[in-house]
Amino acid sequence: MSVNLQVNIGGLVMKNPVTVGSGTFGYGQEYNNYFDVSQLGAITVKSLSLKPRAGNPPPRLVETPAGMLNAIGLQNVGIDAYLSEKLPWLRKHGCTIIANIYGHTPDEYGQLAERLEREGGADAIEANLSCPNVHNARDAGGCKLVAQSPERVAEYTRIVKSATKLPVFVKLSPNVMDITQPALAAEEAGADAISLINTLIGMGINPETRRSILSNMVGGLSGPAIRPVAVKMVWEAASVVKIPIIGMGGICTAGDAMQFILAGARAVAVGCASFRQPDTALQVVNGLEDYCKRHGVVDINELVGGVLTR
Amino acid sequence: MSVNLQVNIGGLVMKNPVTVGSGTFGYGQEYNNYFDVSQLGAITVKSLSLKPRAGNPPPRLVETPAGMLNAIGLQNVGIDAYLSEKLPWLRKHGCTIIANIYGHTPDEYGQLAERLEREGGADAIEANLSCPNVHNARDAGGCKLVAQSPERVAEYTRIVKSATKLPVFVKLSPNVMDITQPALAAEEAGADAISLINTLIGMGINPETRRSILSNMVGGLSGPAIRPVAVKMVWEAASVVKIPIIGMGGICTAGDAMQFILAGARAVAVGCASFRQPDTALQVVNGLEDYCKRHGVVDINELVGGVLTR
Amino acid sequence: MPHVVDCKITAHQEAGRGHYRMALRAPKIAAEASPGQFCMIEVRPGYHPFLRRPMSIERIFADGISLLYKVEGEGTRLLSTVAVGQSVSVQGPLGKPFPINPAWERPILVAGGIGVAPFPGLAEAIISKTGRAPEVVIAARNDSLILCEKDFKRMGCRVTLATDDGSAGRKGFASEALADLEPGPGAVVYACGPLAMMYAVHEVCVARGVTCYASLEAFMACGDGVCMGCVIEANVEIEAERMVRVCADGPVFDTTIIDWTAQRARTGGRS
Amino acid sequence: MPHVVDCKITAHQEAGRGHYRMALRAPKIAAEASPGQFCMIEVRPGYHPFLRRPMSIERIFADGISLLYKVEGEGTRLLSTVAVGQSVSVQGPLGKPFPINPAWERPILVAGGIGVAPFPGLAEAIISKTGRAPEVVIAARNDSLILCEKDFKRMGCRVTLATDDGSAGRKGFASEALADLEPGPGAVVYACGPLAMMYAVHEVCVARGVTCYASLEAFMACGDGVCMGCVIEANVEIEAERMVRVCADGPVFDTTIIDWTAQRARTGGRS
Ligand SMILES: Cc1cc2nc3c(=O)[nH]c(=O)nc-3n(C[C@H](O)[C@H](O)[C@H](O)COP(=O)(O)OP(=O)(O)OC[C@H]3O[C@@H](n4cnc5c(N)ncnc54)[C@H](O)[C@@H]3O)c2cc1C
Ligand SMILES: Cc1cc2nc3c(=O)[nH]c(=O)nc-3n(C[C@H](O)[C@H](O)[C@H](O)COP(=O)(O)OP(=O)(O)OC[C@H]3O[C@@H](n4cnc5c(N)ncnc54)[C@H](O)[C@@H]3O)c2cc1C
Ligand SMILES: Cc1cc2nc3c(=O)[nH]c(=O)nc-3n(C[C@H](O)[C@H](O)[C@H](O)COP(=O)(O)O)c2cc1C
Ligand SMILES: Cc1cc2nc3c(=O)[nH]c(=O)nc-3n(C[C@H](O)[C@H](O)[C@H](O)COP(=O)(O)O)c2cc1C
Ligand code: FES
Ligand code: FES
Repeated sequence: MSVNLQVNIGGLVMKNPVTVGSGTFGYGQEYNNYFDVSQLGAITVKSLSLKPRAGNPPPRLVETPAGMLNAIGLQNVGIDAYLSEKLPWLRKHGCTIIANIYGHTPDEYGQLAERLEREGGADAIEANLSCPNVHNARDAGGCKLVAQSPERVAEYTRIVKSATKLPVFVKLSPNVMDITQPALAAEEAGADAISLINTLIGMGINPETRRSILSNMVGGLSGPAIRPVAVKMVWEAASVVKIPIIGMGGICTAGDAMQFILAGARAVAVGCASFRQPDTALQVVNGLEDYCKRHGVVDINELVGGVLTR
Repeated sequence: MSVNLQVNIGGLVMKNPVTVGSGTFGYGQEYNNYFDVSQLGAITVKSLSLKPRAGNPPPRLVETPAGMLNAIGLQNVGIDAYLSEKLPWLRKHGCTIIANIYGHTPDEYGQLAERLEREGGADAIEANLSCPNVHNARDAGGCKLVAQSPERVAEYTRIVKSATKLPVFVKLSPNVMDITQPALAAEEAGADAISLINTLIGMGINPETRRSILSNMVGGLSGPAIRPVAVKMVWEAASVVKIPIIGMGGICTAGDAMQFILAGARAVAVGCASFRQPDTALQVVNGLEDYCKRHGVVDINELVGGVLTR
Repeated sequence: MPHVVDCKITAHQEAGRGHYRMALRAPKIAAEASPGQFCMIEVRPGYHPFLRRPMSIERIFADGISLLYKVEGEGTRLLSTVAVGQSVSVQGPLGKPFPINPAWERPILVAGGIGVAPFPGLAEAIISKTGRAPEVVIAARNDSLILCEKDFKRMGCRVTLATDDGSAGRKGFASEALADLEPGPGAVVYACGPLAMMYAVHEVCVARGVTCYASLEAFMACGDGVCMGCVIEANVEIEAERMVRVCADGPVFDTTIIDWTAQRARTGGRS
Repeated sequence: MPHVVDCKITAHQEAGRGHYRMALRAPKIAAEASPGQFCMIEVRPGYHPFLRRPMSIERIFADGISLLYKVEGEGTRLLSTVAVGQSVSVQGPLGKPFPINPAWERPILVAGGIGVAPFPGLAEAIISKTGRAPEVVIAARNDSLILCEKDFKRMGCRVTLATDDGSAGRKGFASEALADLEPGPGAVVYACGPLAMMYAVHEVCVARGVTCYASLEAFMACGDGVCMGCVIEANVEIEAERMVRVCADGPVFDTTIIDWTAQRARTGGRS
């Protein structure tokens, strides 16, 4: 039995529904030591900004039960170095590229998208409106994150959309009361897909030193710990939007990925699980194929949103 | 060296800062088989409603990485049976009682509080405005939970306050964008303390059956998985309110409890950790005393909110 | 009264493909346990898995208990890797035991698959309290999954086997094998196994006016009546009292109290 | 090129109070490893602990590697319970090795506490590549925490000891013992240990115009240059390039590139 794993995410054709979480896979090269990363549906690169960024001071990481907190602060090489140093490798290896972008202003997002399209730097754009580790987004509409304000989500989405013809994905935050509002705002403003979820905001204190473990005080919680929250947000968002959803949050196995797909995600991203096991995303691809075979499903698209109500 | 562990939570004197999460300790009796539960600072009983409640249909539980989802739906014996069957045991054993209450309307909260005071059923009232597993709270101010609307939080708090002279604690939900808003609303409406956090809303799907594992589709996520989120919410709330905070969410050890205390909680509650190890709360009491001795702290109140900024 | 005790594993062997028997040194628990009760086992220290796993007590000895379990998922798989000499944390005994009454003349135990787990101890207790060896029906998918047959025979029980494929005993269901035994007045049936099997056994018993006690399963968090997570629907008039806790009100129930329609709707008739 | 391999444990012993040496069958990793590189070890399968733990490669053999580690917290405690014959998942070799250059006439290794871990392999490599046995300074809190002394002596290294309490060798710090050796032109110092020690060693080297390589530590998630989690501040003009990754740009750094002021501010001068 042959299974179709190909999905179309708002115009981006992926040969299978598995990509990686921005910031958890670098620019693909390191993990190519462990497996051929071009086998993934797409590679989502670390958030790119106009200028290189140093990020937050250390410590930036702490392990938590079934997860981790990070406060990287979007350290990245910047768009120039990406285009000159990272992109050629990705292209040479035949990777489908989702370029995740981060700007200080809507205009910066527009510039990044425009430049990426012009220089062939991406097959789709993912606008990160939801990083909890950067201060300069704080004054966005009274909210700390752009993704916490549906109006701002719409504004940023429109600007990115008007800057590029590439498919535009909008990455939202779980740190909201009602995920359907920013999801609908993104859809109405023309987003081709939404990515769910970025990290939950959390904090860890070392009782012995009485200090917050992260220099930035708070950080983003990721990993299996947050998976139930992520599945629920995908399910809720899928009930209101028609555009595809890329689901993520704690995916470690194909079974985890299936939870997201059944909840309504058309693609999934493996995030920090790659840190523990670099080829997790490939294992998920293979596991999804097995799942379809075992269940007699010829096209994975049939399973999207297929959760049965009790 | 003798250490003072006594704390005053908005008028409720607790001999140590450790209570239990409502719904995770029954009415105290079962766990008295394992240790003398009157050693705890207080026992917070399962949410009480005016009438007994059957709760949601099964399945109601599922294990998740470092945590669990529940959709009990507040099954409880009701106030009458509590007063006649549960209270005498608690009183006989000298327990300090925080009675957690749940009503369909503000008026029901008021009735419950008034009745509990009149019949000596509690030493303090905790108003559960944040249970994610009951549908009838759905239409509360456009929000699904009362605790998601600062206005409703204020309204409910005022009614409970006017119904009783007992200390009134308001239990809030983490399923909000900004915890400082409901926290401030509760404080301004006269709450004597706030309890943070109730469960995060989550979902689990069984990929083999394609069904949501919980009959109620969604449930509340608890356990160590959510601890970083809980610590961060306590820290944020503590930065704006002056009333004491009872911190909870995944506490399993005294070290975990210290994270909450340093973040700003004056008392802590052990929740579903008791399911794994019934005497966890007592171990936390002992561990806090050890911690104070080890650090030369004579009064645990000195540590409240003592996290150092980097 | 239940205890939480670190118990040394004194024996641990495969007892059929994917099934294990574990003997534990647990004098305090043994002293208070009765057949039909269960324990909550910490399969591995730490937060993963997060919860204990419920396991029936198979047999009760002077200084300990034994468990008989099937590797079902990750928790039981991890449990199966713990070596003799190591310890596991055990909470128990919990729940209500099987009622035993010398006046019940013809006790019959009906087991499906791993549902046989609580019956060796039950048979021993019936023999010692009533002087009568119960009859035993053991049903399984095939002969390699028939457990404890020799144990029951050694106790003097008449054993009837049934398998789905006829590879041992009667081809067919436990309930059919039970019906063949023609239980009637004076008989009492104890059932444990998949839900569909217990329902079929219950129906046979109802038709023949025989009392039936079944040991039910549910996913459990506390195992101790506290969390309200393990409930099933019972035939209770008062709506608010319909949900009974498998851990504290059971796991053994008179089958007439169970709302079988609700159970079967939930599993779609599957076990 | 790093690999992820399930490696059988071929030896596992206590090597001093709370310290263990573990030998692993890992031909693929051994074939590519150089002293100063490290591995990421899965201390226990499952989600708790969630991340691998970085461990220096102590020695490199034809068919495997050894690790030398201290029980620091839960992860290393769990690792210490894994028995010979069982497997652990190992990712490596990772990071940049210690540079070795036959032109450097007087190599001196300075270890503090468990910081000695990468040095037995480094000493072996220096001997085989340069024909010269390095001098070694081993510092620890007290004599019972001095590790590997015999190993170095067996290789022909001159070993100097220093302890906080004088219970072995010189009473005092590693940096003082190093200064006593009067390193000068032609010397190269390799340092590994607590931050405060490495800083003091660095200062001795700067004062004497000696090149110093130190192996630094940071909490790591990926160990592979991907997550940007393990950075420290370097002396780099361009602000955006100040943060260097301990895992991929290190763990071995020329100490003059490290922004010691930032490191020391963070630890409050503590190690
Ligand atoms: C009172 C009681 C007594 C039991 N006695 C025994 C016994 O003596 N021997 C034995 O082998 N098993 C017994 N069980 C079932 C046993 O508890 C489950 O098989 C075990 O918890 C599965 O854990 P796991 O981690 O291996 O599987 P998981 O990975 O947790 O789950 C695997 C599958 O088993 C199901 N499952 C998980 N937990 C339970 C549960 N508590 N009840 C029913 N199904 C579950 C899951 O839904 C899933 O389909 C008993 C259950 C109860 C409630
Ligand atoms: C490149 C590198 C090589 C290392 N080589 C060795 C070695 O050969 N032998 C050895 O014993 N140790 C080595 N370490 C340190 C070792 O990784 C930590 O001791 C270990 O991760 C602690 O894990 P744990 O679960 O026991 O402690 P945890 O419970 O995680 O933490 C206990 C304490 O150790 C600190 N800690 C945790 N992880 C690290 C870390 N990655 N770096 C520094 N401190 C940490 C924590 O902040 C905490 O104070 C190395 C670290 C690095 C970065
Ligand atoms: C170390 C780390 C760095 C991350 N950096 C980014 C980033 O640069 N841009 C972004 O959109 N998301 C970033 N994320 C979020 C992930 O892409 C993902 O949304 C989140 O971690 C949830 O998935 P997971 O639980 O599977 O890791 C980062 C996550 C981690 C753990
Ligand atoms: C099974 C279960 C039942 C609960 N029932 C209630 C309840 O009736 N009322 C309430 O206010 N909170 C209830 N909670 C929430 C807990 O009191 C607590 O706020 C939450 O679980 C977080 O703490 P934890 O992670 O330590 O369990 C319940 C939690 C669980 C796990
Ligand atoms: S498992 Fe908690 S009440 Fe039964
Ligand atoms: S640990 Fe991930 S970049 Fe170093």
